Amino acid sequence: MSSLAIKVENLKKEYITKDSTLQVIKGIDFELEKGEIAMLLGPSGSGKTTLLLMLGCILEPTSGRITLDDEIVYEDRWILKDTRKLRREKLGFIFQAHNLIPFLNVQDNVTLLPQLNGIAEVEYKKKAKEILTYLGIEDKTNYMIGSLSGGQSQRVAIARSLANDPRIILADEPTAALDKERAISVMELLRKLAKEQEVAMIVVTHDDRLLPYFDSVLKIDDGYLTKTKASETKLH
Amino acid sequence: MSSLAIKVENLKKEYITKDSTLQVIKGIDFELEKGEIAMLLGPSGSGKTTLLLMLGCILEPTSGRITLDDEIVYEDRWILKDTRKLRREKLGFIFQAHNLIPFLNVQDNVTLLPQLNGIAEVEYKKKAKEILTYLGIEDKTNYMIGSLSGGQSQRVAIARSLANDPRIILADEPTAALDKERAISVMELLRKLAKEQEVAMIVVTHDDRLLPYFDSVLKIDDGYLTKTKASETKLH
Amino acid sequence: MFEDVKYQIRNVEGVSEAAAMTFQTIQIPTSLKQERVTAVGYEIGKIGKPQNIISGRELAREHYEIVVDTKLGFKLDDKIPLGRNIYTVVGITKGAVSSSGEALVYISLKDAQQLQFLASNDTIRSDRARGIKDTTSTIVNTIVAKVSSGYSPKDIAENIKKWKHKSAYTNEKQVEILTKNVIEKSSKQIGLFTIILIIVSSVIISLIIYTMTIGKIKEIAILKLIGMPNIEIVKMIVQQSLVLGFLAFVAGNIFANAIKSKFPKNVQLLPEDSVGLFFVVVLVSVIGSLFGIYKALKANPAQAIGE
Amino acid sequence: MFEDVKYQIRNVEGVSEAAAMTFQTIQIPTSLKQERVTAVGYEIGKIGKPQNIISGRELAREHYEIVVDTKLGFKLDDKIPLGRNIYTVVGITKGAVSSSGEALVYISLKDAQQLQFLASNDTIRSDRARGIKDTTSTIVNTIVAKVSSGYSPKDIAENIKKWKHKSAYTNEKQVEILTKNVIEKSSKQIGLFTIILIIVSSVIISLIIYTMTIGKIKEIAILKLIGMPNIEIVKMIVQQSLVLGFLAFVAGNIFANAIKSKFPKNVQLLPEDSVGLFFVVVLVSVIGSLFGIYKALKANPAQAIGE
Ligand SMILES: Nc1ncnc2c1ncn2[C@@H]1O[C@H](COP(=O)(O)OP(=O)(O)OP(=O)(O)O)[C@@H](O)[C@H]1O
Ligand SMILES: Nc1ncnc2c1ncn2[C@@H]1O[C@H](COP(=O)(O)OP(=O)(O)OP(=O)(O)O)[C@@H](O)[C@H]1O
Ligand SMILES: [Mg+2]
Ligand SMILES: [Mg+2]
Repeated sequence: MSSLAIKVENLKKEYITKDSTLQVIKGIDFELEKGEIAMLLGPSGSGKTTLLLMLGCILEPTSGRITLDDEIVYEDRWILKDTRKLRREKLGFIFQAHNLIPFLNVQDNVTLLPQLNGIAEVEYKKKAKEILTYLGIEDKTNYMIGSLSGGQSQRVAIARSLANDPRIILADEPTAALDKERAISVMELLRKLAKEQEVAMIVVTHDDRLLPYFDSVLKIDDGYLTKTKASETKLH
Repeated sequence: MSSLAIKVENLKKEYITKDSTLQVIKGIDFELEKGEIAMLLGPSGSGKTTLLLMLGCILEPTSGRITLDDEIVYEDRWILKDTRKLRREKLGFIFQAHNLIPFLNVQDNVTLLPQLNGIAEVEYKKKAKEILTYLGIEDKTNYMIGSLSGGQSQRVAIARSLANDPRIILADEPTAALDKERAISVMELLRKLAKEQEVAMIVVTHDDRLLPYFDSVLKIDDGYLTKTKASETKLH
Repeated sequence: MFEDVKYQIRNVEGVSEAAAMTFQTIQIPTSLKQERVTAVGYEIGKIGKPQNIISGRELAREHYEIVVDTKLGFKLDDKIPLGRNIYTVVGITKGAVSSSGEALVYISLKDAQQLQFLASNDTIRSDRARGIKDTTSTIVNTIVAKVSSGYSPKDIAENIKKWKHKSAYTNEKQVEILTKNVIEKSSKQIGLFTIILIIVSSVIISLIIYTMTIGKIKEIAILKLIGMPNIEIVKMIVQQSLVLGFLAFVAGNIFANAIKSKFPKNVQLLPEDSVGLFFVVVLVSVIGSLFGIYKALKANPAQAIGE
Repeated sequence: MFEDVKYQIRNVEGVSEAAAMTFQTIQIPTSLKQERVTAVGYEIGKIGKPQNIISGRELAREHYEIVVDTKLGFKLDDKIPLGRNIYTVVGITKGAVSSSGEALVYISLKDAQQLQFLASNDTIRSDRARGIKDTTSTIVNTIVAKVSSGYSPKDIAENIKKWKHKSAYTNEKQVEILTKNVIEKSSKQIGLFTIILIIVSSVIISLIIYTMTIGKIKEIAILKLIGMPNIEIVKMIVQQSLVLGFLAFVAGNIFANAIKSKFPKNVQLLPEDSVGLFFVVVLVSVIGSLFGIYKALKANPAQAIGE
């Protein structure tokens, strides 16, 4: 077993619409170690969300190879048959639109996956409480999603993505709706998790004040990606 | 006709849920001049969105008075009967969730309101093109909403809110999904509009780098609001 | 004997002519199978002769001549065995069907009475012995009367009614009644059916429109949020419903016309039915959209904001 | 005369007893209105006497005695005018209804034949003269036979059939046939109705489930996104459908029992019907959820991301 969590080779993606073909990802290669936490940067429309969707096995690439946790999941076609099992057991998602289930309360949203993965009830409840407390929304545990503020539901989404002990976390602007202090505390939590439990993370963010919390920077522009060490990166 | 665009007096709002009553806004007063552009700050869950919803006549306050454009719209109950007409003709909204109509393309989303308001087609099409060009998404004019990136659809939402020449713009983190350069150019556009066409604006944002583009700062905390001049405000 | 009544009515003042007629359902052997038809027995030369003869002639002789409808597929001079005799086709009508959709055949009153008699003595008897209900012969006998000019048919009808304790129908009502009675029962069923089907289609259209509205509830909330007036939203929904109803109407008509020849009975699809159906469809569509409209009007613009 | 057949059948080897019975639909004046009932005429002391007598006795005299069902509301010794005579209630049965739901009354075969005769001579005649179809009297006559022990009813039936050109039914089939024939036609209609209503309710349940699924399509996309397996999603939908179907089933049963007394005809709701309905409901619910399931399985997890 290697120490690599994500390996991407010559990955390409084009969107074909009725009157044009849009080459969003033109061929990118990079690797991410276990426990490495990377910032994904790039102008609006450069393909950041597209890349995360492909890594999450939600969107099919045009060609290339994706290896997750030493398993080839895509090589010019899906190699892995049950991508949903992979997502359920190994991946955590935090997306721009937080995608919570509105007819479940906060707690049930967070514990849905551990429940499905057969974790014992005491255990996942305890864990959910811990995470919600850390994120400062333990008082909303029994609230319905509809009565949360923007920042609160973003934090619930973060809690959910952590609840199933994922090996890889893919986050699309997880702190966009949060004020600076909250954003920083979320990043501290994510970094702690990455280091303690060897979770690999790719986090899209436009907030360069968060740079210190990352190990590396993935910069995507015009379809190509460059990886640099965070400590050596100057933004702007 | 006074120079005031928004006047709020002793406004209160409580959310009543089955087991508790949450006093979110405990009594706030402030005024906003025509052409004034204010930053609305406050921790997550402090009631920023709640305030904007009340000003937009979407959410009913518990008590107090709201005057928009010299017209009392709320005084312990709705005074104005047709709040929807007000919204259609005078207000522009940009919300965290961008609320575009997915089965219309970009152009139709932007021109929906001017069309409804009986503006001539050439006129509103020209205007839509201008705004979309300024925001850098003129090449997506005929795209469906589903095929836009997060930042692109946020910009479409901005374009829509400007298309009906509103007197007041209420914006909830309009730049959250945008990178710094885009965020600044959006703020420049908003500021220009505010000054040239005397549009009053309240913009919720967590990004203190945008402070220079505002006239004033509305800070909401623990249910109360304080207003300061932007030039005299030190954040953190 | 009931035919007496005819003579009694003939004596009513103002009645210039009275004739007996019979209607019975019989089976007639066509080239393919036994076809159920309504046999009309009339007094030759009196009221009640076949209309719309497209070839041949009406009955001339008291016995064993028959006028059939073109639908049955007979040609002139074809021989048809009915009861114990062979009838010769002497005339062919077009469009002669009872309201219940059975083709009409015309025979003389005498033949008709004989058939009736045979049925009740022969066919029915052995049917009954087998414990089977006699369903092949339903008989309607009636007296039709012509009114002399100068007399009001209504008055005479009143007169006959009082005097004879019989119901009398005026000339205009007559044909209607005759056919209506034959199908009274089945038309009640058809009516019930129609009502149930209309209710059911209303429910289905309602559900579809409701589905569509629910599916677009977020968008409706957005439209309300940015200030679209209710009337525009209602218009959209009703339009959608009408388009749906109209498509269903067209599809239904095409379908009905396509399968009508495959039906066990001849079904008459009159243009009026289509027109009526059209209005029903419009009504049902509008009613069907009410639920959706209700949901749409209740949608909260704040919904557009939340997750 | 058709009763001869009875004697002929009695002579068939193995037949120990043969009796004639009649079934006719008549109107009987209850305290409220004219009630349609099926009058059973049987030979006193022979096969065919009333079952389930709860008070009084079966017929003893050849004339003017009647056994009625308790549903009709008569008491013992009540007088009922039928035809030209007054009948005395001597017995009351419970649950004696024909399959078409009409209460049964029992009179002697002789009385029954007289009633039949009166109907065809009196009532019908004046009805016919009015151009009104005779709907009050439908007559079914039959011969019932008892088979001596040691003989196979089936063989004898075959025998009678060949020999007399009559259909014969074995003992078990007999009752079934007798009632079935009475309602043959109406049961065909009921069958058609049932089929249409089942189809329609399937469509409605499908639409409802489809609506519900469509309304939750975003959430289903989210569930797929975070990795919920299809089987769990399908389970959810089928469960929902079954719950819905079950509620409808309960509601339908309560409703049916509530209104059944208000029905023009006595409707028998047998427990078996409920059980059958239950399985139909389960089936329909499952089928109804197929559309929704199809939609759910097609939902794209990427949908959960977009606007
Ligand atoms: N419908 C509701 N029912 C009950 N409580 C609600 C409802 N909507 C909002 N709240 C509560 O009111 C408080 C203020 O919410 P609001 O959305 O105004 O916060 P906000 O300042 O916009 O926060 P954020 O920056 O996170 O968007 C929150 O604690 C929220 O949980
Ligand atoms: N389904 C689609 N069909 C066609 N084009 C698409 C589709 N989805 C995305 N695109 C296009 O692909 C490009 C990249 O989109 P993507 O969402 O990956 O950008 P992004 O880097 O996440 O941007 P942002 O920072 O604004 O969220 C955009 O130009 C977008 O318009
Ligand atoms: Mg994106
Ligand atoms: Mg908010």
